[in-house]
Amino acid sequence: MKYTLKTFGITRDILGGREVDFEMDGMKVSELKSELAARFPEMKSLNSLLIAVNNQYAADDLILAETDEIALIPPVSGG
Amino acid sequence: MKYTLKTFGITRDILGGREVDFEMDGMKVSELKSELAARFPEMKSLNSLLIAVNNQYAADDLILAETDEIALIPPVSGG
Amino acid sequence: MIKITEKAIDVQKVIETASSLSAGAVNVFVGTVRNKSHDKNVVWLEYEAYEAMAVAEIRKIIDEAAHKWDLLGWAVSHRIGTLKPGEVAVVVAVSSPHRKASFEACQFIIDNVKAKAPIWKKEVFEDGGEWVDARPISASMNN
Amino acid sequence: MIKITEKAIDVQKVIETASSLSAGAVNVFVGTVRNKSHDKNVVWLEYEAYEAMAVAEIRKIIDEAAHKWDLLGWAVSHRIGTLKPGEVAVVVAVSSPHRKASFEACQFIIDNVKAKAPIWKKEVFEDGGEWVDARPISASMNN
Repeated sequence: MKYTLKTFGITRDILGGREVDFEMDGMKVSELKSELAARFPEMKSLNSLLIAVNNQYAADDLILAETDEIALIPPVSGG
Repeated sequence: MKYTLKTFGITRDILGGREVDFEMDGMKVSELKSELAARFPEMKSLNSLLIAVNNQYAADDLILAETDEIALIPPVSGG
Repeated sequence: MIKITEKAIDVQKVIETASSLSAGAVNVFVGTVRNKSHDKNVVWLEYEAYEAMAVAEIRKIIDEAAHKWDLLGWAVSHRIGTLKPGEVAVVVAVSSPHRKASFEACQFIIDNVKAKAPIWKKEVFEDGGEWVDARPISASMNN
Repeated sequence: MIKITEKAIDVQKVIETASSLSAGAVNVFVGTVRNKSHDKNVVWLEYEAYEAMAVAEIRKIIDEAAHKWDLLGWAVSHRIGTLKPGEVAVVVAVSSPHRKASFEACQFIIDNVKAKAPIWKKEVFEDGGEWVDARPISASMNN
């Protein structure tokens, strides 16, 4: 499957792009997270990583569609 | 003794003046309070009455001097 | 800055006075005139203050707050005179390195200003006026 | 009103948006850029937001606050882009009939905005920049 990942904050520095194409076999949010950690070891140094799908925080077992808006949410620090 | 009383809020309506001369024999804050209640019975309807002497809230046993700045402080309601 | 004033309060200016370059948090309380009180329409409010003493009392309150919390800046401005509904009667602003302290200190200051500062307001309704909290509610409602 | 903006925030306007003629109390939190962080001089801050989602998350937080407290008005404005020390990064304002609710609701909103809204800041020091809270402190301090 081929997904497009929106990146923010430190994840943009790590993945090197505002929108990054990402191919993998898995379809679950949990699989996306492990694939990211495998391909970008620096991701493991983050305090946390959430995945947002279509503007909502997503649970680990959510199934991703190629058309979903998928975003990497490193620890937030607004305010 | 002859004192000058500054009045505020409802005490001004009751005593009828911004600064009111007040003669009495007593010299204590407590005596001033009872004299006020005796001469202006409406004073008894207030939720509270404090006396300020020289810009400080005064205790009941404080002795008043004729030169003191004496103010009647009915329940405050700022803000 | 402690100010008792007959002029309209510039909220932005009060906030700027309380701000500090080393403070990340400013909490501000703005007290405004409500258009209703006890279900009656408020036409206007009359505020009066025993000015010298009010400033002294507010200063004591600020000193106490500065002792309890890490304050980097503060400002209190209270209006007196005739105020219409919607107008600003009081502004308290405090800044501190962290936001929790700014909330707590600001609430402490406004609570104490309302309880202790010699300032009074008279609510003027269509059918007459009344000094707020001067008498028990049952008595004042019969006026 | 919920606003994510690159322009300087007009605090007075945010307060007016949150005010209501039937509210006696407005509480306002103003978050500003500090000139120091971890004892180092902050040259500037970079804020970025996942805008659509940030607005949606803030709306959820407001809905939750409006459910808990009697709110008559509210406004949240968050700045993004490059900010210098002293500049306003975020303003939360809420109005309610009584002051206690205004303090509690405002604190609830800013606490949750900071914890949940997808907004990030990078502190830029004289010797480089760092995304705040992204990594454990020990790791980030060694950078």
